[in-house]
Amino acid sequence: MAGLEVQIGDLKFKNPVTTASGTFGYGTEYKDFIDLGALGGIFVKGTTLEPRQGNDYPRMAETPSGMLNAVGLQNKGVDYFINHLYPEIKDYDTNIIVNVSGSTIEDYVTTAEKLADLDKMPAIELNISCPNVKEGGMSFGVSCESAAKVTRAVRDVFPKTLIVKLSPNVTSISEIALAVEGAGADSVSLVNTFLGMAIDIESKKPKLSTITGGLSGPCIKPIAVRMVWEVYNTVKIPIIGMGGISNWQDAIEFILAGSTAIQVGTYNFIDPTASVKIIEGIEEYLDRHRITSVTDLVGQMRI
Amino acid sequence: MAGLEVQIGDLKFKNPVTTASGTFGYGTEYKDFIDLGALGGIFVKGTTLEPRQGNDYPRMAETPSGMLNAVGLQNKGVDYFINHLYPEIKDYDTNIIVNVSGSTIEDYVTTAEKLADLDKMPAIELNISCPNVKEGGMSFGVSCESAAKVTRAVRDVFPKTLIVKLSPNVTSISEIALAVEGAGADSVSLVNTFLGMAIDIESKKPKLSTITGGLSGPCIKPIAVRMVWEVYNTVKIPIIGMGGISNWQDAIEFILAGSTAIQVGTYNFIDPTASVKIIEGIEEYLDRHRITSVTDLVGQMRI
Amino acid sequence: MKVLDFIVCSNEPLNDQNHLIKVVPANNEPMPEMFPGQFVQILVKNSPNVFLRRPVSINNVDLANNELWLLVKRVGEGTEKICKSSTGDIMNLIFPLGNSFTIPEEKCTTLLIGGGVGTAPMLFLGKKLSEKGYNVNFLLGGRTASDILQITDFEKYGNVYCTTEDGSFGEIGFVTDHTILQNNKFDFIYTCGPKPMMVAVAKYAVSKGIECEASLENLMACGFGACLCCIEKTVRGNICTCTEGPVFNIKELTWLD
Amino acid sequence: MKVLDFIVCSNEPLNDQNHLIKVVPANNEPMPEMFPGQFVQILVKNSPNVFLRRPVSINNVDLANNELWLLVKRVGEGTEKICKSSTGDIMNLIFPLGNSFTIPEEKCTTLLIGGGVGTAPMLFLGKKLSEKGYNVNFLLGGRTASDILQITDFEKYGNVYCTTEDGSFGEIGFVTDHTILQNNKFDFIYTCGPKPMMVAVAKYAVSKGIECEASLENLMACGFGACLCCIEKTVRGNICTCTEGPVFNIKELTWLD
Ligand SMILES: Cc1cc2nc3c(=O)[nH]c(=O)nc-3n(C[C@H](O)[C@H](O)[C@H](O)COP(=O)(O)OP(=O)(O)OC[C@H]3O[C@@H](n4cnc5c(N)ncnc54)[C@H](O)[C@@H]3O)c2cc1C
Ligand SMILES: Cc1cc2nc3c(=O)[nH]c(=O)nc-3n(C[C@H](O)[C@H](O)[C@H](O)COP(=O)(O)OP(=O)(O)OC[C@H]3O[C@@H](n4cnc5c(N)ncnc54)[C@H](O)[C@@H]3O)c2cc1C
Ligand SMILES: Cc1cc2nc3c(=O)[nH]c(=O)nc-3n(C[C@H](O)[C@H](O)[C@H](O)COP(=O)(O)O)c2cc1C
Ligand SMILES: Cc1cc2nc3c(=O)[nH]c(=O)nc-3n(C[C@H](O)[C@H](O)[C@H](O)COP(=O)(O)O)c2cc1C
Ligand code: FES
Ligand code: FES
Repeated sequence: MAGLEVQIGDLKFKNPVTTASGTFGYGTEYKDFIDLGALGGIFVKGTTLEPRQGNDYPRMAETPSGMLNAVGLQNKGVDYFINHLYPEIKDYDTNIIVNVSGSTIEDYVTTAEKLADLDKMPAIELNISCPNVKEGGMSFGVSCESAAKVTRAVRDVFPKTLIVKLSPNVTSISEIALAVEGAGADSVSLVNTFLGMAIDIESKKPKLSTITGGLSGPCIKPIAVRMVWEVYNTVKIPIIGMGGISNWQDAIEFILAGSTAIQVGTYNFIDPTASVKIIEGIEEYLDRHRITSVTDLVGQMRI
Repeated sequence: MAGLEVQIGDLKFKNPVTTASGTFGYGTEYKDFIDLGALGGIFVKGTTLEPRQGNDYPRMAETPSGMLNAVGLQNKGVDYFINHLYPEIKDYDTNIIVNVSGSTIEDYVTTAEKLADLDKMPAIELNISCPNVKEGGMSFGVSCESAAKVTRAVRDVFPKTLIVKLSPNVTSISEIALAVEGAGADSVSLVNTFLGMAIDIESKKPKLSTITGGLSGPCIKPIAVRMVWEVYNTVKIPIIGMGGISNWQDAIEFILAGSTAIQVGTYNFIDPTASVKIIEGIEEYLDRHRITSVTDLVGQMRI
Repeated sequence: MKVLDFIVCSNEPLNDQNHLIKVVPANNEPMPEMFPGQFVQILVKNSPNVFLRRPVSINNVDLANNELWLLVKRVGEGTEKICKSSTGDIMNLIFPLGNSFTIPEEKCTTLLIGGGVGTAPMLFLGKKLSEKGYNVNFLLGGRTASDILQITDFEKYGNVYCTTEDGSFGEIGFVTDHTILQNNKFDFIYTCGPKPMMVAVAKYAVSKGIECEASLENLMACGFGACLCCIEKTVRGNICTCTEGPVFNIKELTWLD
Repeated sequence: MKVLDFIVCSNEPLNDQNHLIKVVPANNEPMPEMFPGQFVQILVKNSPNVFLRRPVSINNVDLANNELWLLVKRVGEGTEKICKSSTGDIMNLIFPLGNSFTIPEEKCTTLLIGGGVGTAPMLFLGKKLSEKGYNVNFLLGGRTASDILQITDFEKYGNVYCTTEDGSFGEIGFVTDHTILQNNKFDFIYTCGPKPMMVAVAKYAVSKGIECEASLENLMACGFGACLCCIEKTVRGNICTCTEGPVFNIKELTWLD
């Protein structure tokens, strides 16, 4: 049986399959469907310093092989998380990683500081790439300077594993990756959603209350795989790849392109058991190809 | 019956439906399927100064709701076009527009100069956004300076309608649009393909000989519509919108987002009659909504 | 909540748009307990354009036959495919989802108002209420006679009143025009249907001081609380329709503000 | 070239993977003339993962019944859906596409070598050659006996020789191992099948100085010359398989370089 363990920063994952922030709630939403302890990790919902009501309805539109969302980081704030959600989830037998968002660098820093104190919170994922909030969010992720600045600021206060989640809405994602690596990130995760929109042609109104929103799902997979490959050829820190993964074949594709671990996002909505099926599929593939450790597959596309 | 005429620069189109470069050959490939004279225009295959063999096989991979291509501008060069292809197609009862590519500014300029002399060639589309060639191509389209520079250089030698085709692989497509507007473009067309890739997990090899290629088809539509909307809110010149259009509903969506005309690309492969069906569908929609001219719909999304 | 394969055991067109589809668990295991107002998320296979599951109310649970009933109206490609399923087809469901209608503590007189395919959850609700000894009255609305569905099923569990916009069946007009609303007294109203109808019902209920619950059909991506796409703006802020709804007491809603 | 709806009039599984599907134009109009080696592009409906059409060779044209025959092997989702079509289903085709096999000027002895589903175009070719009075010999290869398809059809038009890798039918080995290649003399060889097989056949033909044409199955997006995705590197440069092929004289190809 092939070894599935991978390491990101100081953090060991029992396998490379984790679930993407904003698509897996706090894990509890899925406990009827799967054994959460089977997962490599869970990236919980984007968390901000202050509570956020998110955007108005409608927040969702279906698109060819994907969907647009405009949730806008609805969450009850980091203090509520620490006091009410963390106690419930901290003993899951998997890595729980909070996805941290903010409008200012101070937001990110304060939130990270608060989370750093939690025993069972070994890592955070810095979301500098959310397209669904007016201020901050994605704007940090689209320039090297601001991406590096917010990473450095959080790095200074957060001693555990720091993952920075990159926006795909840029000319060169590898430059941004290089900038956050230089600023001390232990890992980059990519991609967040693509900025998109859809119009209801009969009412002539945008399908999302915010006009534009984030595109996710299988439709974005070819672009996401390319970005992982570009970043893999640019930085040394491990990559957590995602974007449209819906089965083990997709997961292997992201690993071959250079992902040390992967996240399953939107597809959880269609098959809430997808993540555990992917773990099994990866294992069988490795055995069939006589690969003893999944780490031997990372970036091993043949060119 | 609603008016379908639109105008781009000095050029009148009998309707807003045209076909995208590289997906419609020189028109002749489709003459068994449709009356070419019914189209608003035909953007013929990307043409370069010198003949090009294009990239090696395989050049194509199917993806969720789309495809990747790595054709790499295979064409017999502008002189062959002028001497052998132009005479065959110049008398079609529609606008024939050549898509011009190059590796250097001189390439673009010389090619444009040669085409400027052709009587029945009222416009060119400058392709500064092809992801499938090693030099030039997309690199011109990803910075404002180089996009403006090549546009200006061609503008100086090409007195007819000049359309510049933008790359979506950028942080801000509206900045690029603004730059080429400033440099004298009469219109911008968008989007070209998104840089993507796919890996065959059994052979571990990339599915394209060039590793990365251009993603097109319905999968990209939400991003393309958003880009049209952004550019519409930035520039004054008319926009020719495209990206995943497969039916009249999609065409209306692009028009509402700000497209004066649209191009049908990849979907021609699936339904070679798609473009004429789209013309009919637009007409019925306009009549049903009592809109007297399609130009009254451009950018009229309700917000 | 479960993800489970069902087998379609019958698919009966009730009119040109609506189908009654009965399914049984593929493994034939007993179904978990379900409550009126809850819904399922149907996986739509074989469609190039449908990516997400489609939410559909539980129309009835037939424990004797271990059958789940779904009443589905064709409105787009997803429901089209669902309505095309044949006997023997596999249908994958996530279920049961959502909260459910409140059963009042005291036995009382209830009015269940459904418009169009919004009558779907009312059958299961009426059945439960009648089994528990409540006085059950159904008020079903449609544009024309053929829109009034499952009437013989409804008649098993209570009095049935109808309105059609063209007067071809029952009283003419909208449900809120029906004379029983003037003539009879109700303690609890439940409603499901097009939003304008539910708003009119809510106004009526408020004006009469009657408790009222409405079942919402917000757009959903997941259906089980993971995506936060289905929110309804309530007096308590943005709330998930799929977990804290689809049934809301109208006092919670901001419709009448 | 046309885009036309056909109706599936029969779909016969020939073994666990291959189906013989016969279709007639939905409007029943006479079909345009078609030549052996040409192919059709099938629109695959009802599939979330299949976006492009799928190219399939013309297996036979039955003018008497106005039927087109397609021999399809299930390899992925597209062919899976095609093989699942039922009698009465609509199948949209773009056809006829591509060039065709060369019919030699002089009546002569021909050998048609097909491997696996690559035998598909050989039936139509053999029929035409035999109708025109050529000496026709089929050499069909497969892994095992059940891979040898349509043998009674082939027997109508010529001598049939077979090889199977496990020796369960015909001679044991690959097609190029068959004794007729040593013992008989041929003037023209046609081949279609897996590339390694075609390369072996091409080598044989070159070594014996026999004219040889191979039918290629390059990946295609459009199938009619518009996308330039299907190119084959030839002595004349990159050439479209869908318009200037799928049939190439092996002298044109760079396989043996
Ligand atoms: C909790 C809940 C219970 C429901 N119960 C039933 C039921 O019992 N029977 C039934 O027939 N339908 C029910 N619906 C509505 C059903 O889910 C939609 O009609 C269906 O999702 C439309 O999918 P489609 O692919 O056919 O249409 P699409 O092509 O997706 O859309 C066609 C039209 O329907 C609208 N629409 C799409 N999804 C929804 C939605 N979720 N709610 C309302 N409008 C929508 C679209 O905006 C569009 O105008 C319920 C919805 C919810 C949220
Ligand atoms: C001119 C031509 C004639 C053909 N004639 C026939 C025929 O008569 N009968 C028949 O069964 N098949 C024929 N094929 C092959 C057939 O087109 C492919 O098997 C089919 O496209 C695969 O689609 P899929 O969705 O089932 O598989 P996919 O899921 O697309 O692919 C499954 C596997 O098949 C490979 N594949 C996909 N497309 C092709 C292709 N075009 N050629 C070769 N391999 C491919 C893929 O790389 C992959 O390994 C022909 C192909 C061409 C180009
Ligand atoms: C409904 C929804 C909500 C999301 N919320 C967040 C979030 O809070 N933080 C974040 O970093 N990414 C968020 N994402 C992005 C996903 O984590 C992921 O990056 C993206 O969806 C691409 O992966 P996928 O195609 O597998 O879904 C969200 C995505 C969706 C669909
Ligand atoms: C096979 C193929 C070849 C293409 N060649 C060109 C080209 O030569 N020049 C160009 O500007 N765009 C080219 N394109 C891009 C299309 O013109 C169009 O911008 C893109 O495909 C998006 O539209 P679509 O999704 O409708 O196809 C090509 C696209 C495809 C699929
Ligand atoms: S639909 Fe996903 S949270 Fe309600
Ligand atoms: S498949 Fe498009 S040119 Fe051959």
